[in-house]
Amino acid sequence: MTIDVSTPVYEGPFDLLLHLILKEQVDIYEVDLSRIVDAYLGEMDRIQALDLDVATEFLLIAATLVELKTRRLLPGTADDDLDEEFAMWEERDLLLARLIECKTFKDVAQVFSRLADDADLSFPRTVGPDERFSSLMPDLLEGTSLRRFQSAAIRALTPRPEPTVDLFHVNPIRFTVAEAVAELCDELPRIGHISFRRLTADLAERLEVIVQFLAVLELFKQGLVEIDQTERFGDIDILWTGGADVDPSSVLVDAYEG
Amino acid sequence: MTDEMHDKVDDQVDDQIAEFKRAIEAVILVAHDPVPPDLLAQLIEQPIVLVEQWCEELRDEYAAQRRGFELRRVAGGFRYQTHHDQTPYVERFVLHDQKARLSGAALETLAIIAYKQPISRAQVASIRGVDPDGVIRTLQARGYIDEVARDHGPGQAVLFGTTALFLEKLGIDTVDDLPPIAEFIPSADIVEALEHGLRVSPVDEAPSFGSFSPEGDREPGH
Amino acid sequence: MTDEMHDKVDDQVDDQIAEFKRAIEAVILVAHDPVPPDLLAQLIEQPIVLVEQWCEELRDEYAAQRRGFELRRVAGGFRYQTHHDQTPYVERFVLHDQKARLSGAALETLAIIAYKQPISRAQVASIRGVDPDGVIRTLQARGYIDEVARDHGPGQAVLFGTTALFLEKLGIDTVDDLPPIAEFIPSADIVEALEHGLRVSPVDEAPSFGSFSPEGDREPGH
Repeated sequence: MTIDVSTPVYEGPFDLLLHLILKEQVDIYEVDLSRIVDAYLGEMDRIQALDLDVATEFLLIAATLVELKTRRLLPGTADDDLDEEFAMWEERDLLLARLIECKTFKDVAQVFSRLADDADLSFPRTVGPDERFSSLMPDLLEGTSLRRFQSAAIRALTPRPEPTVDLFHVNPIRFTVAEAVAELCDELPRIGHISFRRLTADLAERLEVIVQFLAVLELFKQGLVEIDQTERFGDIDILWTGGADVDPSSVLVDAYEG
Repeated sequence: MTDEMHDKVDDQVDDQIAEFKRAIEAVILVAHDPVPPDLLAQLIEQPIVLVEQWCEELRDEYAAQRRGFELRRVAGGFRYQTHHDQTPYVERFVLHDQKARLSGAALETLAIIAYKQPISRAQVASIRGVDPDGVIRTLQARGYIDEVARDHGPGQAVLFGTTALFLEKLGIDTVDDLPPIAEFIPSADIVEALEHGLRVSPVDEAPSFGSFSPEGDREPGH
Repeated sequence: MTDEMHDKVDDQVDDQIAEFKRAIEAVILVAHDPVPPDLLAQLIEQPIVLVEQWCEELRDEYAAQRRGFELRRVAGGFRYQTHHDQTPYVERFVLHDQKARLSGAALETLAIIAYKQPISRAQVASIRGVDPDGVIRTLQARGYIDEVARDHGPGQAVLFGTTALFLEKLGIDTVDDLPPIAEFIPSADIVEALEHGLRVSPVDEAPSFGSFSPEGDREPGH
């Protein structure tokens, strides 16, 4: 299996569609279905070799979108066939409902991420009774089913992915230093302290990592973070020192873009 | 009864309470998992309400004394854990035990399962628009979700729910502590933007009917 | 320097010492084995003599506050343990604890040893990502594993394997009777891909893992 890192991350067709529509949210009366449909089809083109299940979902939604677009371009047909018109609306409503549901859980996921981050800051004590009590402990394997043992083995022997800081809730396409700075101003006060490797472990593209690095340097220049590298070529520790509320727009960013 | 006798009785009661609190401290210290208040109550033979109150008093004492650890109620029980501002030291100590962070896909799937449990794989798929099999397996392997029941319908689909480990991962006591799903339903302007994006009618025509109302019966979650 | 300045400096020093003591508390709380003072000294970057003094101060604080636990120096290090006069409650808890089975970590370590035996401590560590010393000692003390051989390589590392008692407890005759696991373990790149969502483009190979197949022989509910 090869991983095509040039493809941006979309968790599915709803995700893509949500992104495309909300990207245009600046002025909702400017929202242009044609452009959304084109962009959607364009993205589908880029995500070429998807597995069949996923591709089908993408296609189904593309079909609905194209149909919506046709409707809009041909206003006269509305009177011709009311049944068809209603069916269209129904389909549209269904898609809309699914989009809203998808958006709802995306927002919940952000809260989960925050809760988990906070919880990760504390380590529970799981030491158990000391040796003075070992004679009292029942046989610890008693009642352990083969199935429990099997799933422990699967759990233990499944390779672990590198720990990452997940910036999933940020737009999948994110290339400017200013955007990265804004993001870090939001994330770092909460996390407090993180290594650069962890910070960028989830980034697929080298360019994104470079942008992130420039953003960290920018924050360092502004005195908002401290940077520490204990050994040459070692990991870089980033410590937020900017306090709780930093307005990212106040952080001036030189134009690196281009 | 004289005042002095009163005081004496009070002192004895205080001493006894102090002893119960010491027992609670000892038991929670040796436990592998959060200790439910009812188990503590059973062990020291005192009412649960009192046990819960004493646990809270202990928690407050450690906080007031600025201990490096805290007593927290997590996943239905009390446990000792390190204070969050000691993370850098503890992380350095348990260097290899880096906590795995969850990916966006995993978190979204967890969110759906947490609010809609018990829920089948197919239901998750229909909400996410993608096959969740891989993510579900990962979540199950990590112990955050588990098969909790079987659907009564034909096919008897496996139904998933969240586990105690999930509660621990999020640092909450029960799923009831999660914010109500209604808080997350997209705001009117986002719904409007989506609606506009998917407008059926031609541009010059107002989308008068057939519009979707977010407050309607289609609300996601409960 | 005025007295007032003196006081201010003193306060700052006191605050710093309090912070170091909090760090010591946090680290010892999560440690499975007694923590040697030199390790603590290294972690908080302070002289050993001071660290030892602070540990003793903590010990005295807990004693003065009549906590149910104490900080004890055992086997060259510091650890928390229950106060001896709380032993009856702890014993009751240990006997009572219906969840007294191998902890998740211990069970996983045992599983690694069972499926990969003979295996060295270092190999277990590299799979688990954590130092398995304490757990291995527990498993060995329980008689589930034992030293079965020595590595031929340099250093002649001890190799561990499971015992007859282990087989007996699991109700199987030989380790060959252990349920198969290989088919359930995805490869590293697939795990990575699943964790990170759909940035995967399976070019020519259909992903067998993650396909939406009906339940089949997959694990039924627990």
